[in-house]
Amino acid sequence: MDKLNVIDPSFLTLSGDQLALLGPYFWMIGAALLAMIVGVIRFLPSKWTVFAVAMVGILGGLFVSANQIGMDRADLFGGMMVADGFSAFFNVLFLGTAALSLCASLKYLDKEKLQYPEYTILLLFSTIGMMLMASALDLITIFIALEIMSLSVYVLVGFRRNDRRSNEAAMKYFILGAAASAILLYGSALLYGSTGTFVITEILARISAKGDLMTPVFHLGAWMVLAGFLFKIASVPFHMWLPDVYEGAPTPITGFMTTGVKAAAFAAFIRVFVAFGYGKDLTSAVEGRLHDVLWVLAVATMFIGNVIALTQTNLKRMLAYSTIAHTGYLLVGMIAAPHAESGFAPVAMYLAVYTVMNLGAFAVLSVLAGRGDTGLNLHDLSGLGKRHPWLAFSLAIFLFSLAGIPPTAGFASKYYLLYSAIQAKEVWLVVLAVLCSAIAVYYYLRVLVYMYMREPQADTPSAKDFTPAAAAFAVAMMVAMTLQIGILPAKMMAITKRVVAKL
Amino acid sequence: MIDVSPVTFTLLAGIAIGCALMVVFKKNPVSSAFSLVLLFAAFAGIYALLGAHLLAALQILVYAGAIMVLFIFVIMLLNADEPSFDMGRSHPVLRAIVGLFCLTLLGFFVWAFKKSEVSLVMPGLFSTTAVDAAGGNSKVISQLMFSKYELPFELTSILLLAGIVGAVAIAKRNLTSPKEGVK
Amino acid sequence: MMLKWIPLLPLIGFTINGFWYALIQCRPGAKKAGAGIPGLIATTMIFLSFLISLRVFFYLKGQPEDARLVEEHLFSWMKVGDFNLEMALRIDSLSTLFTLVITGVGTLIHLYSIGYMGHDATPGKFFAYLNLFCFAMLMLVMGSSLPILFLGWEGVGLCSYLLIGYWYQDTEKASAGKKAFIANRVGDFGFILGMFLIYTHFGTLEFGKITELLGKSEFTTLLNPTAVTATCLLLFLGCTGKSAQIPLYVWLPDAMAGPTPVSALIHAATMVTSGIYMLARLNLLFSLSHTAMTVIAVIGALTALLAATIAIAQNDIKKVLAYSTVSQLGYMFLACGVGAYGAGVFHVITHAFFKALMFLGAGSVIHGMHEEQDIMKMGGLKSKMPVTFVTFLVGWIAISGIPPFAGFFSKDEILWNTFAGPHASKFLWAIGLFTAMLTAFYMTRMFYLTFMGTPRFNEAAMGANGHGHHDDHGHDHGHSDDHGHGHGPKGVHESPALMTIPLVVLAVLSIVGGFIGIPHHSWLEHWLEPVIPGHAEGAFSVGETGELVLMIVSVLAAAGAIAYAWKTYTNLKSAEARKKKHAKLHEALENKWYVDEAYEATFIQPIYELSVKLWKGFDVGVIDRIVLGFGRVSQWTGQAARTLQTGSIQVYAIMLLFGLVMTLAYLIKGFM
Amino acid sequence: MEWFNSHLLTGLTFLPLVWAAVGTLLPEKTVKHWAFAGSIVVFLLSLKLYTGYDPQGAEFQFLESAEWIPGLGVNYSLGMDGISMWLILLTTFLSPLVILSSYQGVEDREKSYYTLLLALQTGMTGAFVAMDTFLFYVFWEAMLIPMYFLIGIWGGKERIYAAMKFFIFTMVGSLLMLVAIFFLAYQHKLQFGNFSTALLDLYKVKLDGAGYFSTQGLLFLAFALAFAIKVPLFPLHTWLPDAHVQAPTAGSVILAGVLLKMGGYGFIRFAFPLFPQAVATYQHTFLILGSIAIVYGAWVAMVQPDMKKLVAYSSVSHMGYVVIGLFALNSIGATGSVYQMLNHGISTPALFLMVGMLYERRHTKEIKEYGGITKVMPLFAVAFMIATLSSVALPGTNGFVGEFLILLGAFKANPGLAVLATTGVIFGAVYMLWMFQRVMFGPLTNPENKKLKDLSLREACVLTPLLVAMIVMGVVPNFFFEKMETSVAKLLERTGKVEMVAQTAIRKDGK
Amino acid sequence: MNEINPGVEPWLVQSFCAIIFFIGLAGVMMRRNILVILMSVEIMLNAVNLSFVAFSRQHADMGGQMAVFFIIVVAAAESAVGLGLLIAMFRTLKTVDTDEIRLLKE
Repeated sequence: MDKLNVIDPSFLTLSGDQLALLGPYFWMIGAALLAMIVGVIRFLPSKWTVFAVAMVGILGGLFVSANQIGMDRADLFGGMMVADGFSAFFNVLFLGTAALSLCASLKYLDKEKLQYPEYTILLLFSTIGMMLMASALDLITIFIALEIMSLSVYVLVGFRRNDRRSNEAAMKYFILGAAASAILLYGSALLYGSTGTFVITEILARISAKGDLMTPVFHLGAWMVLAGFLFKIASVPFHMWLPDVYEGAPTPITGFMTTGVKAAAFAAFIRVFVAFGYGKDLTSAVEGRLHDVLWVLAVATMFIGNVIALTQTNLKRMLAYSTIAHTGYLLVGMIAAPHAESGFAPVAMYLAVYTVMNLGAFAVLSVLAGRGDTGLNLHDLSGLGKRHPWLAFSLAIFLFSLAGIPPTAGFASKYYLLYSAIQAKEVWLVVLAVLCSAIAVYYYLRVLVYMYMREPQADTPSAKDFTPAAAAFAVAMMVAMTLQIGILPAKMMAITKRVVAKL
Repeated sequence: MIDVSPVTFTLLAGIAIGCALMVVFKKNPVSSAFSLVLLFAAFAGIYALLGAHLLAALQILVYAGAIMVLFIFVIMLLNADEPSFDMGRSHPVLRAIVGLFCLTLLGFFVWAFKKSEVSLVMPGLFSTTAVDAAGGNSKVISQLMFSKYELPFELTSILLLAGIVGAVAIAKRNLTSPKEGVK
Repeated sequence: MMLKWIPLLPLIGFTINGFWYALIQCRPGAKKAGAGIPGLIATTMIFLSFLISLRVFFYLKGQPEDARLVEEHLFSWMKVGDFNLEMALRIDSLSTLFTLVITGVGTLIHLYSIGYMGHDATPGKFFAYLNLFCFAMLMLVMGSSLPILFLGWEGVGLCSYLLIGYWYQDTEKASAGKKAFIANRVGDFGFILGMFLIYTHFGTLEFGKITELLGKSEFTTLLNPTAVTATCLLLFLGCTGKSAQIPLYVWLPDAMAGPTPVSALIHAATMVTSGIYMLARLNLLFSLSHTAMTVIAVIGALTALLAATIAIAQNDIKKVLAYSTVSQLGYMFLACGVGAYGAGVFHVITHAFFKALMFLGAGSVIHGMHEEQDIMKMGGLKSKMPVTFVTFLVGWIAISGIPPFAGFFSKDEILWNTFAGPHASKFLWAIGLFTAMLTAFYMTRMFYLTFMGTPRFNEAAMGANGHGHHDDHGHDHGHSDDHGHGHGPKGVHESPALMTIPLVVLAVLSIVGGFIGIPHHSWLEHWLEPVIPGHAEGAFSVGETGELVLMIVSVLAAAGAIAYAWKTYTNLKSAEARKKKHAKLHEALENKWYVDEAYEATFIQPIYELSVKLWKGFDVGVIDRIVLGFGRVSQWTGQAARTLQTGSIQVYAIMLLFGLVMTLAYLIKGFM
Repeated sequence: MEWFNSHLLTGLTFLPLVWAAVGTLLPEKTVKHWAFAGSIVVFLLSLKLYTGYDPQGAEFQFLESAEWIPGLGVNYSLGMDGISMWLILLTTFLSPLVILSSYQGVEDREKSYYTLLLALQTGMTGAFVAMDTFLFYVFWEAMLIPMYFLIGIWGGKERIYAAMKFFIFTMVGSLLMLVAIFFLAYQHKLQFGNFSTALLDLYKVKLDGAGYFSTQGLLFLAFALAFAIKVPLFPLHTWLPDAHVQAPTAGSVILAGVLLKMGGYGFIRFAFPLFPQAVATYQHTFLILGSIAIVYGAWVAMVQPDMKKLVAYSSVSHMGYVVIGLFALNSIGATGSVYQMLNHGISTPALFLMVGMLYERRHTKEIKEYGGITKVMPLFAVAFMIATLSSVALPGTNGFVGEFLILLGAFKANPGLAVLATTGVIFGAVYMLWMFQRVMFGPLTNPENKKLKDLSLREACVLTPLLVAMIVMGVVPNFFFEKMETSVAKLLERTGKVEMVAQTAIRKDGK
Repeated sequence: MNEINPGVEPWLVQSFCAIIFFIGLAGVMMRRNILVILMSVEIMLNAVNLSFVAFSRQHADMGGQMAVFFIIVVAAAESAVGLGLLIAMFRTLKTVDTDEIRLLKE
């Protein structure tokens, strides 16, 4: 037998163009490394230097990514990674999330006495992981990216190290996350076993070419991978960890998780979903069943998330359950996507919008939270409209958006999503979705009731607290975007449509 | 049909299963840890049997060497002698449910493996003989690592960095904030 | 023509007085004004209106018979698709009589009111209402279509409501107004449905076109008889409301709570006769339904009888007159029911004269007696109030049916038609005759108790008494202020000239009014022929001799009743004894046969209670509970689902495993 | 001028919002004057709609259109016909009065209050001019937010419950409508090749309409649920009494004056032409519900101890007329309904304003607290009387014209139910007059009432336009019909029902 | 593949992996001691690794072995972080029993 030519030169050389495509990653990795260095230099005020370095990296990456949104697809590293509009879009999303979370964190960390460079560095690392998740096309790379993100986030969740709740949350997240990773990984192994490759485009190509590759093992593998993602996006019944973790995590990190982590998981989910040929009529018998399963999960997720959120009195926990409900809506979009003209665009748009509004809401909560993440119960918000008119106004906008009431972004995106489901002939799914969102209205509005329609109570902080500039900036940005996308959603729809066109 | 010795395989597999069960069912975490070491070793043997020599070595080095040491270290750090440390297993009902579910799932898997057997065979370039001819398992892996698998390889470095920073940030007794000095 | 000015002038009067009241008089601290100026404005307006009406009447008279019709189109009211409703006025030989009565009697009553309301606090309001009433009433009779008639119909109802409750601070009076309005509304319910039926079958609501269609036998034969009967009965339901017939008459006696001129104008002379006007107006339609005619006649007769019986036992002078009005209205409907529309209209006119006269006379008595209305506390007023006495005497004779006073002719016409007309019924005639006797009886009773015999009041206490009564209304709104402070003698006295002149005029009319309808030479019947076709010769089953006999019978009956009553009440003690002897009957009569109570128990109370049940039981108890139930179920589900969230990692992991098992099991089935 | 006309509707819709935005920069105490000035400006601008609208011209006028969300086939297209014109005028007419009426009653957070009022006006106007179903839905929902806050912040004791109930009732109803809109847009794509939510496009979509639960039937129900809740139609009316009672005066006025009209407007503009067969199928269902609403509303109103609640239930009754008029499916009934919407938008606000004025003086709405008020507030009594008469539909006032036409129309469609509905005429008088009597008549016994002041000049200015409108609308309804009649006819034509107007005429011809 | 060495059926190898994997999974779910849970996670990862290697051998493809290489790295980092978290938690909660860390619930 001939000597194996294992070294393909094309893998080793990256052209200048290809390097340029990796720009955002370089910015971020550079920033993370630099932050690690400046963070330990004793005579520098690490709070500001690390923040500055991180922001430079993020904004640099953001700028580069934003310019890449319109570009064509380019395969890198032999198809293990791709640089296309989709990844650029999500990169913008993640980098924006990171930037705004950092802004919201600045004061929060002072308040919690957690002002350590590690926080920022881990945030950067997890952002890198997210970015890679959105651009990886290979099951192993996706797994590694997922782990980069997860490991950093595990630590961030437990970052209030002296707080029992934070520790508990981190531990729970870690154990269940590790188990889910293992499940996902086993799924990858089975897929590899049945198709002989990790590269998801290649998997699609092979099963398209040779239908009998879709053995039971393949489907088991596919489902295990999907289940791994369903865990990450917290679909019922894989959602149990989420409320505890979100409640225990530092508030800015909760915001970061509800948006960034979730969007990253969805980005990878979409990539993988496409790769399994779902909706392409390759395996009608199983596909029908897969559809049924997702259908039931979507409905259960929307319903459970909303009804439990109804009973919550802690704002963070309530928003955690609402996150689950929103996952349900996104699943509706996933089910519909292959059959709708707009494809995954509504899902991408919903994720972007959800990121904006939820991040905004958590930014407000970060400002409001007392030491030790206290003061986030509903009655603590009594009379907020008088104490903090602008914060209350912003929170109101975000909540309206979350509830899907015009003219906010949440409305436009939710109905873009449901519209695609109608096209996929999922009328009853849509009906159930809107009924669930009617339930949701109640608990979102209840927050407004406390903010505007009740007088401050004796034990609520009465003084007009100072709102830190960075957080104020973050909130203002989010409000502006929520309204802008809500009133003129066409541009966002066009962008998302373009970025999902060549998945 | 994988042309390895069924006797050896069965032996090693038996040891592995036994150890795995020991890990899960032994009350004392120290016993679990030692069973785990044995399990790793058995796995290393199976890797070698399957021709993955480099992995067999790594298995011993990383798992049995590094990870297990870490575990033992932590056990000692946490004062494993305390009686509270043997907290045992969860509620019997939960256990029964878990057992049932796991057996069901196992049934699905075995059934699927059996059913999918035929189409699993798919010839690749890297047969054992070809790999040996190309300079052995380790060399081929090294070459692949820096060519085709360069991206994940680089990513693992980021992962390790993140892991280091994370582990330090979370486990270190006192974090240092340069400006505020040692806490 | 200047038809539009007939209703418009009172409307202008209303506007002037209304704004004067609203903008000046009711401002706090405004100077108390007398009734002179507003009264003068209002009277002038209605008088001018009367003059125009006269002019129109003579114009019509000058025209050939079949051209006695003036129409004036004002503007288009509602135009929707093919449904076009013109705001147009129309005067023909029927309505011209009504306009004359309304404006004529109206003028007199306006004049009278200046005196009667002389010391009222808000005369502007009073005269505004009065003018508004005249406007509405004129619209009613001049409207060229049913909706315009209805506009007036409801308009007079409104004014009646406002004027009955004029002294609103007395809850009972305010309630009486409301009762009137609502009873009328029940009637209007029928009226509206009747209109709809007419529209669906005739395609128009205009009198001209309806009459034209009804004149064509090829059209009338096609009409569904049931529908015609339904239409007629529904419209008649409207009449029973407005004209106080069974079952809706109950409001009229209560309506006496209003100022007496109002009772005279609205509740005797004009408004309550609008039902007759409508029947006469649509006589061609009603004549198509024998059933409806029978119902109308029977109801009319029964109402006449019932009201007359109640009137016997009433002690309030105005109540007696009110029941008498109801009774006389019953007569009119009886007339219409037997097809004698002309006789009905004739009685409307004569009744307007003598009943207005009697009401005004009663008003004068009340005025003179310082708000005393109980006839048992009067007596012997003959000498104290000579003018009132004489004029009242005329009214009494007229209503009792003694020739040659007006009431005799019209009443006799009705009885004759009932006995011998084309729809004759001997039974109804008997009722009518009996009612005539009762009428003569209770009128004599009232007359005697009021004017004859010896005074049963303490004249010295009168001023104080009046004053005390007056307090009930509050100082500002006392309608006939204490004369002690103002003018005239303390105690019982004759009313001022402003009040007596109308009495005299009406008395004269009550004497001569009957001559427009002398049997066989009836100018009225002839005049009305374009609207109400006369009976063909030989329609009557009894000849002229019979007619004369009947006439004598009824005169004798009336005279007998008068004599009996006179004799009874000359000796008050024996009357009392007689009353005791029939205590139960008397009690029932005094309580108006308990009709109000029966209505209360059968309609008002059940509906009220049902409504409370609907509100508390259905709205809050069922609908809201269902709605909130959805919320509650969601909450419960949430609470239930929450309990799974135990905080234990194991449970979370098991849920994960559970999800895997279930989904995989389902997926695996796809291969089997 | 051309440019002006083609942007007038946008201007009318968004000017209040922009005006309010500028107003937030002003000092707290001057905002009310600013808001009042703004509403007057908008009203004057809206008069141009009246002069510019030609009933003989195109069905929809003042059209403007721009691409908005091409992904959903949604355009920003506005337009107006005779029906919407009057409803817009009603909105712009009520707005200054509402603002003026709040001058004294609102002292807490004035700036937010007037901002929300103006924002609400934008939502309402937008809903009336939207020519795109999706755009309509956006305005429809956006309207809820200001109203929610108005009730929830400035409302009475149970304001939070009422605000929540209002919001969720309306929201739940409308969500299914949105699904139906999307479904229609998708059907348009299947039939014509492109997504479109434009109303005129959707009119063309053909759907299976046989039976109660056909495609049309279900879609119609989805729309009808939204509109029936808004109207509100029995038995979906229970949010209304709560919302009305708890809302501040201005909220009640707007709610009764304009928001309820959205339901009727939605029926005639959307549900009818889109689902003609389903409408015919469900005609009698809705006639029955409407008739029940009339009687039920009147009965329940009768026994209310609270003035506002009484007026609220009277709204249920009055809006029941609107429903039966619409579902009579003939031009008399439909025109009457549209007219009744305007009437109700004049007379009920007047009643609410007056209850509000009493409330400002006495801080109670309990009927039993009052009595004999006429003595101290004669002018007020006059105004109250006129509004009451309008409410009981006395001929000569606006109420009569509407009710007469509606009942006539309904009588042609279903005489039996029309009889039931006509009993509302009786009960309407009962509850209104009874309340009037208990509040205005009788002896002035309550000492607290003895010092009440009569209408101030400001209050008189608020009420006078409404009272004048009641009379004018009762006497010269043709002034209004002229501009709306053709529009109603055209919409009915789309429902495919050619009505038989003059049966006798036909019969005569046949003869 | 010859007479003396009949070889092993691939599905048997895979079933063996599955057995180990589910034992690990059961360990995660049954044990209350977090340390043992972490060990069970390692067992699961090892099972996956073996599966990869077996598939790699079967397909004559090096991809599986490469994956194992990376997974080992991930496992190492993961256990480092996991143990770090465990220590931090033990510092505040003074326990490693899952039944006792239930502050966050419902």
